[in-house]
Amino acid sequence: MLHTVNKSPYEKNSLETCLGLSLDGSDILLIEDGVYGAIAGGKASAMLLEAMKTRQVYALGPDLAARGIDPGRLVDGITVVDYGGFVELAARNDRVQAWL
Amino acid sequence: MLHTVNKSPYEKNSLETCLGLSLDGSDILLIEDGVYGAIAGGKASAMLLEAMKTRQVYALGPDLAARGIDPGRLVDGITVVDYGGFVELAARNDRVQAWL
Amino acid sequence: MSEIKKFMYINRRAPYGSIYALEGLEVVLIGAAFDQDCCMAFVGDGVFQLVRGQDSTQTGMKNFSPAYKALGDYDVNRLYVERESLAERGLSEDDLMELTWEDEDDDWAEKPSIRVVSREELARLMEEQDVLLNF
Amino acid sequence: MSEIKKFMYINRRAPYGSIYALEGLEVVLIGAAFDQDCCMAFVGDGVFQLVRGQDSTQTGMKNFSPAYKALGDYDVNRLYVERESLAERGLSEDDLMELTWEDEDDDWAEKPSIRVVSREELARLMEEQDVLLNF
Amino acid sequence: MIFSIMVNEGPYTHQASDTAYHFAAAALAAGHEIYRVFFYHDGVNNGTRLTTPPQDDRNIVHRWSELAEKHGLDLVVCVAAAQRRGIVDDDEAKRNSKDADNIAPGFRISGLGQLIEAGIKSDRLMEFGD
Amino acid sequence: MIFSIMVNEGPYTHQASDTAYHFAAAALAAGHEIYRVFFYHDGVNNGTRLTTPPQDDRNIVHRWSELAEKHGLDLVVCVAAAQRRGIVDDDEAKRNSKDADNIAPGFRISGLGQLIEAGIKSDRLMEFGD
Repeated sequence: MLHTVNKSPYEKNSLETCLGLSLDGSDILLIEDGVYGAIAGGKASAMLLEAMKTRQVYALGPDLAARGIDPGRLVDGITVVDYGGFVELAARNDRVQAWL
Repeated sequence: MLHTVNKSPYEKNSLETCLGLSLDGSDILLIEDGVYGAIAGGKASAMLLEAMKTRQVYALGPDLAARGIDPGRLVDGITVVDYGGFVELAARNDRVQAWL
Repeated sequence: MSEIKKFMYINRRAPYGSIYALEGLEVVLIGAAFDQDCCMAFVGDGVFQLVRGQDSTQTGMKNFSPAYKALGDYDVNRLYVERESLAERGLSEDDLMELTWEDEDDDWAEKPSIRVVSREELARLMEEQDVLLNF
Repeated sequence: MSEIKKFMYINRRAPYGSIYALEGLEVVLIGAAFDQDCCMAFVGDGVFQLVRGQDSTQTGMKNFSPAYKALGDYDVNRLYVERESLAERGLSEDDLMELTWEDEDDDWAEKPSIRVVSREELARLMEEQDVLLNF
Repeated sequence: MIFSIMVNEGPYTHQASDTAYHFAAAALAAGHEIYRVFFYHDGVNNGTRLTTPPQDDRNIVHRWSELAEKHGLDLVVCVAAAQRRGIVDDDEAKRNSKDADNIAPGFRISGLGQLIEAGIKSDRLMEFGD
Repeated sequence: MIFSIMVNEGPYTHQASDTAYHFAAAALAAGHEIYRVFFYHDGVNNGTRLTTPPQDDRNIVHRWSELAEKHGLDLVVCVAAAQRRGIVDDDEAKRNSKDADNIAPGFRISGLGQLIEAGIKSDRLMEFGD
């Protein structure tokens, strides 16, 4: 299952709720303001690191670039994808869930 | 200074930010979904109880009623006001700040 | 349309502060006419939608909470409410409206529609769906 | 209009995800023409507005971050950034754009506009204002 | 006391416009003055006459128009925000070569300076948004 | 694979419509089919032809109209959500006694059933909102 998260974890509870309701093996894609959660050293990164033991986390490259976040600043193990990669993730997973 | 908070503390960080940036002696008015923070026994009530040692907290009655929250369910010490009371609070304080 | 799909309508917003709860409910009621397999989930602030005793008169807004009582008649009779979300918000199941449906396979016995489930149970239920719609 | 009021524009939203940051900046630039005493505060996700190296080309959205560099020319030269908000988000002052203004009382010396302040300092600054506008 | 009010969200979607309306009505009832109501961001969507809300619900746009008529309120829709969102009066339609307009009675389109002026001229500027 | 797309927020205010557009374009470029784009909540505001965004910014409404024309996309605006927010086509204007309409080329107004149908007929229903 693909979960998308489009909110900053510092403003809203969407990422936290997503992690609580996603099973092992899930794919999680951070888009829009959701990409702020991917910055290494941020308070939210601990939550993400824990989740990444059993889930794959992706971040949308165009949204990282818009916000001035260099991919080198991300939590280790996060994969950066473009819009085509987003489509691929949606096609590859059996279902999709948008955490707004 | 009057601070208004219109977001549920369970969804967004507005109340927490308000409490961090309001000085002793401030008036805090919970409106719209902000009134959910006033329910006694909720996780947010501890934060509110701590703040109430030095600040006065109000909740908008019409918004409580719409949401089915009986005033008897609120954290002790919160004063319920109507729209006229909201106007009075805004007039009585020297300035207003809306935490959205 | 012969396919039958499993739809889950996930409600994460409080009522009145924004229109998502009301317009979400409108989708569920229309969707019920399509003979799909549908259920609802209430997570986070979504649990506030089901609180009993809502009276929006003084706000001038429409009180749409009675519409949840119609769900049973539309065969939407599985309303999953996350237990952890209730507890965090200082609520218990007694604070929620009594919502029921009549089971035609059991001599039209009246049964409760609300099922309080754990976060883990809800996560598993989500994996059984075909379409997940969020409001 | 002879009155001079103290305006503080408080920015709490990240850029691009929503338009509040951009439309907030438009208010500040227009407001600068009114000869009031104005400053800006960046709190919470608002600190992300000032991150250097923004490039929105691939999203098709307008990169409005260069407009912050114009603020100094409009005499908006006090941009308070909450230290705690930066730290929580894994950022430091080095991650922010260099924004400056020229001090005509000091032989047009170029001075930094960004002032990193503590939460407590910011709370006190808010109490000194007449009008607080939030974006 | 002189109040001004800023409405940042459109009708129905968020409660902001409702709360702002009730605040305005209560302030007027208490004898206060309202210098201006300024609609910004999606708030400009309060100023369209093309809405048809369900018959059992409040009509947010009419309510503002009526309050404005009764109390001579100045309802200002920000021109820049309105252009992005398609709120247009006769002048704006001509200027931007549009074949229709949709502004509601009692609203006028003007610049952001009207917001700053409201902040200067009023004792309190109340902000309602999301 | 067959996708449908749901857009829940208006143009410019939130990024939802932008992300949905880029997703749609990328899906089409990869050879997928898009069964329908359904505009709900404030998403209906993507369907007005009266917007005039700043010249140095993207035109979100035009972009949807153009993508629809190029690929024969079905852009559906929810009628109930549109009535609350003042998005009107010729039929709706007549039915509700409005003196103008504002629907943009390539968009049509229809019922919520179109969303459910999109969920049934598509392999994936992608939701973009706030």
